[in-house]
Amino acid sequence: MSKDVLVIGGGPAGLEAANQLKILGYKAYIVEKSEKLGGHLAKWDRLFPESISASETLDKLLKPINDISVFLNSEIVSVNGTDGSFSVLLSNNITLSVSSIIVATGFSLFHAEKKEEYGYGIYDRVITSVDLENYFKKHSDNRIINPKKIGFVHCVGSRDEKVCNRQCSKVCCVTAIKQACEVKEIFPQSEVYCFYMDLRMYGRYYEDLYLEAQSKYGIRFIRGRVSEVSEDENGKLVVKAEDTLSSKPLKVTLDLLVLMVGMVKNDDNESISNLLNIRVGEDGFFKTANPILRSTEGDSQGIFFAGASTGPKTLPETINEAKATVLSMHNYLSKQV
Amino acid sequence: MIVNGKQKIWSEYQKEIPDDHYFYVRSCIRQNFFPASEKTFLDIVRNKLNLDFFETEHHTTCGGIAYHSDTIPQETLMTIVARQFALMTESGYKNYVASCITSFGIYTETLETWQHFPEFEEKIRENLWKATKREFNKPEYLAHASDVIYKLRDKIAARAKHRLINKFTGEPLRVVEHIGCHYSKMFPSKGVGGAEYPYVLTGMIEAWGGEIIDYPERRHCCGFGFRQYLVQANRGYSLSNTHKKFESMQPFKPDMIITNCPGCPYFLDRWQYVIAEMEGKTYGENSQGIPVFTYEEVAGLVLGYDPWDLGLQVHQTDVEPLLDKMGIEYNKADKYKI
Amino acid sequence: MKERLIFGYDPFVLPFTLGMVFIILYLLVGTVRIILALDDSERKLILKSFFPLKLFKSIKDIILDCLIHVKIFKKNPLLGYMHSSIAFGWFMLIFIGHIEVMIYTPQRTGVLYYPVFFRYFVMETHETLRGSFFFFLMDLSLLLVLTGIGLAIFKRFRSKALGMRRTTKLRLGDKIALYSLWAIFPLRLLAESFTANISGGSFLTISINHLLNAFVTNPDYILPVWWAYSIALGLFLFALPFSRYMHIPTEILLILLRNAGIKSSMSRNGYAESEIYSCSRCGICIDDCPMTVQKRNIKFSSVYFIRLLRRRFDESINTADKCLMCNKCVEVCPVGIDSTRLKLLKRQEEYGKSRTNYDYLSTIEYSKKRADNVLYYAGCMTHLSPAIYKSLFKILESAKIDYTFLDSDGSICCGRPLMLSGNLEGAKNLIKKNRELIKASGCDTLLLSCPICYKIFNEEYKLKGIKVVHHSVYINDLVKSGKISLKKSSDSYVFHDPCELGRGSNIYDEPRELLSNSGVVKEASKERRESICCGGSLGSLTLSYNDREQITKASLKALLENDPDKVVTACPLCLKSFSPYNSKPTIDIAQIISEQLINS
Amino acid sequence: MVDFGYSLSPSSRINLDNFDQGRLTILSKIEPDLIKCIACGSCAASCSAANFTKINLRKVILLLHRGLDNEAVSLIEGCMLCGKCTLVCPRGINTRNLIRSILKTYKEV
Repeated sequence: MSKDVLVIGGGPAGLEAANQLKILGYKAYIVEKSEKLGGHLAKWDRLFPESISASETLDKLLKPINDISVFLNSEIVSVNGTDGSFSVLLSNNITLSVSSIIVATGFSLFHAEKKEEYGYGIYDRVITSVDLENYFKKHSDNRIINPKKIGFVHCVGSRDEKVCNRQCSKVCCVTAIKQACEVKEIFPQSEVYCFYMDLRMYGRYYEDLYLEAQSKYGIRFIRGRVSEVSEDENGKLVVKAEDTLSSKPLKVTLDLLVLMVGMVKNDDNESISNLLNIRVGEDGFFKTANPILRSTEGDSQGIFFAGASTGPKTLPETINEAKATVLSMHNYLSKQV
Repeated sequence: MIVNGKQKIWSEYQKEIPDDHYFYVRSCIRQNFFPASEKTFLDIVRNKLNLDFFETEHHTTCGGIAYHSDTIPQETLMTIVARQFALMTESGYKNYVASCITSFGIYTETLETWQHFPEFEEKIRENLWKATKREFNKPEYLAHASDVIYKLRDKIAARAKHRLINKFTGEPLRVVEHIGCHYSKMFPSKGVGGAEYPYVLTGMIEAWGGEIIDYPERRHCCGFGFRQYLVQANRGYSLSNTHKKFESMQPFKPDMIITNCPGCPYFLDRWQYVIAEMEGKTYGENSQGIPVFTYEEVAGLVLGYDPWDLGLQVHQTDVEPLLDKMGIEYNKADKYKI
Repeated sequence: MKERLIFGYDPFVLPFTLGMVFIILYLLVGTVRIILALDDSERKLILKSFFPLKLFKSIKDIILDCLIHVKIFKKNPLLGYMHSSIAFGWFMLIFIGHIEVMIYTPQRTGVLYYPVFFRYFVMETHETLRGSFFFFLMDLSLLLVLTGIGLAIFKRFRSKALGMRRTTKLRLGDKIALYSLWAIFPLRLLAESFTANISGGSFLTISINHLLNAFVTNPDYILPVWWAYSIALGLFLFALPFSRYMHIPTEILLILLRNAGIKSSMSRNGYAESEIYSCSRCGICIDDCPMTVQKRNIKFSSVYFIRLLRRRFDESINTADKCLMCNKCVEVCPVGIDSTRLKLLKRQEEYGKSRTNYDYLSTIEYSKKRADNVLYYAGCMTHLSPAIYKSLFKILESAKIDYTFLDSDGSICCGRPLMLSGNLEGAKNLIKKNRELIKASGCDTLLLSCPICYKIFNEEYKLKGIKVVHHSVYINDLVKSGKISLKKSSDSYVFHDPCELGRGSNIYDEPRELLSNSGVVKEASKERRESICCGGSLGSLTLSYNDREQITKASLKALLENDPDKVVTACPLCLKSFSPYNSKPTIDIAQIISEQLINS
Repeated sequence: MVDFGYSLSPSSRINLDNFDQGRLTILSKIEPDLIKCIACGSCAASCSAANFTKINLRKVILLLHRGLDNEAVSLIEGCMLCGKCTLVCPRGINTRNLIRSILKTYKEV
């Protein structure tokens, strides 16, 4: 019974899973399709709710990886065998024979261009939450020049059947509020508006962050989805929404608009599910064996899930799930002889 | 404004428009509003570009106005549409082109409905047979007349006598494009350039030398809105819509407006007069209005037709300022010839 | 006996005399100003008050309050002794001084300075019995005062010993007056001792005189000491109006006016002025103000409010708005200043004009069936704690008493909160409408479970022929008249006196009597008239949520002193304030009783 | 000016661009907790006067932040200052004094 395990995806879930595998004495292989490890975490500056540094967090995840074999810029081409012995062919022509596979492929960020009415990539001062995080890291972005009025649009590409994503991405509300506060730190004179449909402050300290956003930073909250964005003669952004709490249409001219892009399924989920002979749900994320009791297991033997590959999750949830995944995989393999 | 961003979107919304052999149907209200536009269209495609556009005096209204004014049910509407298709089939055409945006919308809506509810189509075929003993094939290609001009824009540009250039400054004319709501708002994939940033008119303007300006209320309805205009009690809303658009476009100092819908040019033109009378406010240079045109009229001007043959004298907002900018010769007296 | 100086004058009397003249004029002008600010009806009251009976009461009060200071004795004996020894002793000195003048030098009667410096001008042998008697009395009084002064000086440094945690800060005027006051009597002792061998003296002065003669033989030293004594007096008198010690003369006027039945009608003028000047800034109210659990809120206690008023500073409105109106400071004030009323008046002057209108009230009509004898009005707050009226109804039903629930589907507020906010005009609208509805019901008893409502229904509504009663009293009567019977539980309770019920309406015993039928009633460390506000009071307009929280906790601490099983109150607002912070259950009295009912 | 028997209908749209925050700033100084409102509506739901009037404090706070001062003030007409809303406010806003301060700041007598 081989102790080799394949981890698909080098994001937080994959890294944590690999670490746990190592601790339990397994040999983990990480296959990462991009050119570096870290996934979306690498794009972030600080993490909600206690604004812990993303890079430090990533370093901690990467540290134990050094002696684990990682294949970058590579994907799986074919998988043969089932039940505790798979031979996997990678795009770099390496073949691995492993006893089980952990799918930690995560999620993709919604392409803001698809919400054409918001004009991302068309209006100069419309950016995404990712662009903003990048600005927080690099402190430079030619679209952000001392803005006086800033808007945040929640649920861009989430809870929106028109762009084929019905799910809530879970993290955007609190991220928006985190970023709103951070932006206010940098531009204390600015007026900041959040356009939300619901504020889903479900996690520990999230509500506190919300309260701080109100009372300390004076962020203005407008309940209503932005309907359309356009440029006025000075290149400022004219934003329209309904202020649903007063049931009146509302218009405001802004210098910067931040789109909170949601978590969507990866385009290659379909092909991976075919290779591994597992299923994807209606939302395009992978289907688990049992959503409550076996949420880390795939419905074909030896296949496991960790992280956002089975739907939007926060980082702590992802890390915890990676641990749980390895444990249930360990239990599974111990039964095989 | 990042132009290649728009181009990216345009590239995603390209619809197939046949080059030739169309069954052409006119619009009810354009006959009265801008009668010369359809005449010009046919003259351009038939005589200037030698293409095959067939039309028959037997076609009727598409029923759109009645439908959108809630006076006839969808089933009746579809039967009328089916009859038009029957006429096309009988005269051996496969490409259907409508002069009216509302009709275009109605036809698209009908075809889409039939696609999702085939049983509905069957019922309509039945109705039509009972009523007229006619049968029909669905058109292979459905186009709006502005799609055709868009397709031919470069051919027209090649034959241009005038370009959309301000001869006094040498600058491109600043053009506001207004798309009829029923062109692509309901079915974005059915319009050139989609719903948010339609390209059909922009393409013509670019080809003919003008410069398109985008303004906050660009997407806004012209104000016709059927019942909004037709019922006098609501007419204030119709007017307010148009007013909102003009307030929003004024800072961009447009030289002209180009439209692809029967109602829009009418209301953008007439309401400017009403606002001037009611509020004493005008939106063009030296307290004149902003001239409003149909795309056929603009094409006509570019190809060197006589303004008065294009029926520009029936516009309520004077077009002379634009003609002067384009350097078009015209005889003042002829404006009032019968 | 004979005068040492025939012309009975020496320049050293000037400082005192001028001071005396100044203060007399000042007081006259002040009194006239106050009288003028009163309206005719009030002036009539004053005239009436000069009839013997009332006058006698006033004199009694003056003696008890201004000389003996009984109230302060109650607060703390030592503190009381300090005040009365100084006040009474000094009074005796002046009083006997005048008698001496009248007896020995009648021709000098009415000369301002004569009684004060009598010993300097008059030589008298103390051999005669009469003489020695007076000498003795004078020395005795002087000794009395000196002990008081001694205590006063001691209090400056250790106020706790005299039962005061916090005292007020002194300003320049106070300091001059205070130190000169301290100086006066030792100097008098010194001066009189110097002259004791010439003018005679008694056990105190004579003995010191012998002591002095031992090393001071030169009589030239005498005069400067008399000068010093006179200057001390002069300084004190001049500083008086600009110091807290102005209360000494003003309080007399205050008592006269109060006994005449006059109340303040403006926050600064008329009667209010006499109250303001009667404030000795003793600071007793500081410790008792619930807000002062937080040091930073000391500035909002009544003593400082009155000081702001006295100096006509605008900030006074902020303090007025902050106040909980729990009335505790009024209860403990030794001078009996109704500062709560002053704050209310201040609010009225600021917001008196109603900025909102109540026309909609006119459309409301009495929709219930004609009421049975008992009409119950829950009021706004009780609607947030339905357990209260549910329990009350259970009790009424068990007592077979029919009742009608006036505001079962929402109330028009009783008007008390609006009144407390200073909007008297607005409150009148609500009172008018509620009165209509109650009259329309045809009830003979109006039953209330909210002390806030109770107070205003009781005091402002003037419901002739209708008995207004708070449920704690009403239920107690039911028990006493045997209409309901209760089984005793093993629980122990502490009863929180709601401000509006206790200090506000003087109901302390009935609730306790009632509770004792169902369990053991334990004492709180502060209760009855000293009970600490729950912090929720509608009296305060601007007190923040967090400040209130601190008060609630302090109040609870006092209640839980003797570790009761349950905290019982009789006010929906107190209930709401305590519940979140109370480690023990907080329960309305009606609920307690309803659980102990024996159903016959 | 000609009368055509119809006229421009006033827009109901909130335009945050021309919103003078002067008085709101004053108000926020008096009651800083104002901005802590989460629009839960407890105040409006518990209001005694709401049985008889259009009072809705939740909406008042909102409208003040949208610059619709008159409409806002009209929605506290007839408040009896009973203080129920203060008791139920989950964010601990001193609504009672807030109402008083709004009337004072926005309604001259």
